Amino acid sequence: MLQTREWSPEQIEEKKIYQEMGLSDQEYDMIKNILKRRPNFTETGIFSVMWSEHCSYKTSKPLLKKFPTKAPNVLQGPGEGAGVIDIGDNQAVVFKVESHNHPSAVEPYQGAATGVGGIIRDIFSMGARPIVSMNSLRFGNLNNERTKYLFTEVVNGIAGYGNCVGVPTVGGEVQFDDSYEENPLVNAMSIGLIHHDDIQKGLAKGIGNTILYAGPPTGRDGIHGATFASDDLGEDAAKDRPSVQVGDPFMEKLIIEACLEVIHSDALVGMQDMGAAGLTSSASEMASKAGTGLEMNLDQVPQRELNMTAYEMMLSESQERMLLCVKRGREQEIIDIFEKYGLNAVPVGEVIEEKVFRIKHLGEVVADIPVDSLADDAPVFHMPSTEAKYFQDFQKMENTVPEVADHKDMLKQLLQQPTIASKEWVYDQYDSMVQTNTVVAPGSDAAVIRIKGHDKALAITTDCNSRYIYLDPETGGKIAVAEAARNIVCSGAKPLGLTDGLNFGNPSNPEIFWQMEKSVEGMSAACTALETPVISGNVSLYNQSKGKSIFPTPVVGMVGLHESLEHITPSFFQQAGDLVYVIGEADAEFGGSELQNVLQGKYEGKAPFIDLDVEARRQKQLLEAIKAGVVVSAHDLAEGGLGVALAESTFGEKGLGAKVELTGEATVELFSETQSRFIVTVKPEHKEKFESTVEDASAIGMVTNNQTLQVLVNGAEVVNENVEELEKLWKGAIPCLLKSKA
Amino acid sequence: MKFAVIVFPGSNCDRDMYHAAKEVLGEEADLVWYQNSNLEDYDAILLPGGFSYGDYLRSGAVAATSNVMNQVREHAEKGKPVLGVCNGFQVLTESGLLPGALMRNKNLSFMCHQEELVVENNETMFTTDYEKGEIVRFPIAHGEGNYFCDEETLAELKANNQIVFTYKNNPNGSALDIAGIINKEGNVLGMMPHPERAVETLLGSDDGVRLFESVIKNWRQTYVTNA
Amino acid sequence: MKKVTVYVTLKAGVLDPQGKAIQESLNSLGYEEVKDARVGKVIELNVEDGPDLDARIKEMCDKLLANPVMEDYHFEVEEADKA
Amino acid sequence: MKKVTVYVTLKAGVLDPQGKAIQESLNSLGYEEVKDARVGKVIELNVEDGPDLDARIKEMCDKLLANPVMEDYHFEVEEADKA
Ligand SMILES: Nc1ncnc2c1ncn2[C@@H]1O[C@H](COP(=O)(O)OP(=O)(O)O)[C@@H](O)[C@H]1O
Ligand SMILES: [Mg+2]
Repeated sequence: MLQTREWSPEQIEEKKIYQEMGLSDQEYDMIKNILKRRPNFTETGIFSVMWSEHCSYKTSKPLLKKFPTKAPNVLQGPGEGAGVIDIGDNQAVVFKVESHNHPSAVEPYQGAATGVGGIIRDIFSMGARPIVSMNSLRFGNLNNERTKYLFTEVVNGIAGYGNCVGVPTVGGEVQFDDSYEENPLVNAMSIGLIHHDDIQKGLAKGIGNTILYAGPPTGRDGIHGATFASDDLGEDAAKDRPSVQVGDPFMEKLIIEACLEVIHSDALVGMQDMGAAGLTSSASEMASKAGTGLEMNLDQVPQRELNMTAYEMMLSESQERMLLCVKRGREQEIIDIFEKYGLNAVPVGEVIEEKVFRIKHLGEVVADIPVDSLADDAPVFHMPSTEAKYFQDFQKMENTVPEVADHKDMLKQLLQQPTIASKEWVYDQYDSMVQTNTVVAPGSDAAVIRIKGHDKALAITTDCNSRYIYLDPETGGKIAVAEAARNIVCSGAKPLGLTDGLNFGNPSNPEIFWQMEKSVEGMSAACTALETPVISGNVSLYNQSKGKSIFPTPVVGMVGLHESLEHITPSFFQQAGDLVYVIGEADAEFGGSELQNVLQGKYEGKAPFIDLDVEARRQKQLLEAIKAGVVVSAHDLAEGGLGVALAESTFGEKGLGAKVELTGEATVELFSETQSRFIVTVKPEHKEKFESTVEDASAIGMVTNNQTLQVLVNGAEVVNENVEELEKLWKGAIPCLLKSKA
Repeated sequence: MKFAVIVFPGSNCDRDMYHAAKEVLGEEADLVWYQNSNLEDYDAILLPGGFSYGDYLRSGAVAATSNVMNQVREHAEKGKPVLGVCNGFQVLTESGLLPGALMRNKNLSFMCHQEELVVENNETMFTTDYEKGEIVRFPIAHGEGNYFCDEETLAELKANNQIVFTYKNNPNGSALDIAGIINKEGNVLGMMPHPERAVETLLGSDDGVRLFESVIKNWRQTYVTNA
Repeated sequence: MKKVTVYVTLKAGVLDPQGKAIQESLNSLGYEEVKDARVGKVIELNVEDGPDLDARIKEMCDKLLANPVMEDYHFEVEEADKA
Repeated sequence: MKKVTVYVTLKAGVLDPQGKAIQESLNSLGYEEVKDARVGKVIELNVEDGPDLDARIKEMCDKLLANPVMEDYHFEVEEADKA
């Protein structure tokens, strides 16, 4: 257990106290070199959090450089609180994803809640009004009692916080696999809307300017949360418990409104939220980015608890706090705005020329550190990478067709797999409509949000099939980006760019680092092919428990633009008589498929193949057809293949069905997870126009009004099921699993 | 007609209400911060949804004690329209302007989706544009919408025709499927479903438009035509 | 300084879905002996002593801390130090 | 039958936004004497008596009624009739 007693600089070295804070011997020596003396207790703490993976990206930085980050419409790439992309009319979208995995494993409600709060702060600290929240979740098998608890509480936490702050949660994804049993993933994404002129940066510029602390007082919350997030989640995670931070969404709502008022004052120079590593990271980063230094007096910092030490104040992760740089002499204007909302804002320091981070407390200098050594100049490590042994074995396996006795029974079984089943139980708990912009609510491929006052809308999705990435990180990485773009395109929007949440195991394991490297390479290739730059992201490592790593899970959060509201396209069938097309053909590809999971209870073999040129071409042609007004509905094929996608397309309140005739091998046709495929419906009168626009489309049947899904393969009927029955199984699966007792 | 949308700390449907009144209905509207406000110039008061004071203690409880509610009470006593939606309804019951209380949903979860409502009383100033018995679709989004009151009050609500909207498929356990009630005088309406979220077909329903139009028409008839 | 503990409970007859959920969970965890559960709030206040303390606390409860439509309350006052 | 009253309160140092809102609201209603408020839960159980009653209640608290990460608890047992 971490000692909060203050060791002397000598003791810190002798007893290697720095190791308990997460610093290696090598890093400690680097610190001594930088300071030209031994660091004291507070300084050691400051270095330990700033040099944690969470803040410094010390092992992932070399990989992040591989992402394409530039495009003419990118106004702000990685490096600020969030990335910014132009959407015309002097408007832009601001977005980023952030993980809160380890806090959620320990206290799922507060972990998830504060994850949502944290990422929303990143968005409004850029000056943008948060307009949408999304999330990407991973849990173990839903038969497990602990998993049920984690799942229920994480969803509660997201709802509890998100609903209260008044930002609609319009979508996300949930996947269930054993590898996440003790280490759930909770990635939250926030999207904001901004006018170009309002874009703020987290800069502490202008020598003599004042640093203001705004928000609730500092308590001993989450101390060492940042290094905690960069450590193995050991058996004894429980002892870290008292460090759990508690979120106050009501406070956040007030801070949002106050900050969005503050950005219109020209007394404001820069603003940043206090996220991981609290006051330490926000203050040192604001100075480092601006090329200045910063001096703070902790006696001025509002404190919730008695006798807090400098170490505690610098490392506290109390939530809902902001740091502002304000023109000297004009502090009161800003303070008044916060006061209107009943919030405290107090001067705690000033910008100095000397590029140091100097902290005073009770009349003494308690930290004096060259500021760049905490931020830009933090050490970077190039980790060894080795192709995973399991991957070599999987690559030697042949693609075979599994034995399926009864296709209609298998379809029913697949529809009830929690990863495929309806997530209504989850999203019904989220206020998905507040702000009255939600055109397509959760439950479709991508959510769609209109922009008031303009003939345009945004499409948003999060995706990542980590099973493929586990089997083949490079191919899986390509698929993750491609799948996100497919969802955007199906909704009728053009993909603009993405944010990534890289969730992996322990990077000092060369096979894990190889997974990271390959998946980033795969993602980068897909970003280039699909013209979707990476504008922000987050890295979460050491996701493992009992020595077993999670599936590599680089979550993709993508945003697209509908150039007209007319382009918004539903994912469900709309009308009887419409022609059903499938774009792309199926091959026998079952590695990492849901069918493999059902039949074998494990994932092995090759991931589905993906050709990025084919992917790009099909997406482009489909979007062209949508814009030409000849597509009624579009849905991408994902887990469970064509069979599941067809069933899903018939669901909804319209009382429709479909009759489809396929040729080939029934199991392959119905359940293979071959990539780059779509189901599209088209009015008969648009048949020719559609077929001439989309090269790889084949007509497979028709939408009917008999509430029956009928599938023939080579003339023989393999499925003939009542749609309502199927929908009931699909909708009931998760509530049923949650109710059942182990 | 001039609407005041009261903004409490933590209100979050205030802009939606404003958008409905101002941009969709084309009437005058202001967002009025709960402090130092003067409601005298307004014709109707809208109490929006959200989580005033974080819904801490009980939803609506803290907002109900704020000074602006005294002005709302005075406004109501003059017979002018007051509409409380979701958290606004909770504020109205907590402040005693409407009877009963809103408890946690029966299944203990927040829920957000479209619900079908039955218009039980189309003779209020908020509902004259609807047919009696008509089914309308409004979104709900609440964790505490389970209407409760004692038997006596319930009997009174029925006797006075104060139940304005009921749920067709009661989602939250409300007594008598109640989704919205009005005061005896007929000018203070509280409802859990969100009419302001149902004013554009693009977003799924425009059944809420007629609620606002009813108020506007009835107000014009009383104060403009007769003036 | 006084420590005031206010107990706010649902009136008899008012349904308590949360209590019921707790009872069911306990039963299903094997605690079959639990026949009923009701959930209430306990609000601990630190209050500066003064005249009419009890009367003022009662006012606070009536005005804010409890909702008479569905809740009952009672409170205890003790020396803060004793806590 | 026993009546068991379980008191669940937030651990010292854990932020209590609800308590803070209550304190501020009481202050602004004129009850300036209220210096602090913290909110907890009280759970009343009707439990059939049996051996190890205390130990079983403790188990229930650890497993379900209190969240050991953030909350402390204590409980009292009395005859149900006395209640
Ligand atoms: N995987 C990634 N891909 C691209 N950019 C990233 C990635 N991870 C982090 N970044 C960028 O690095 C910067 C710092 O991120 P981070 O430290 O997570 O922000 P914060 O301080 O707000 O938590 C951000 O601009 C973020 O977008
Ligand atoms: Mg940030």
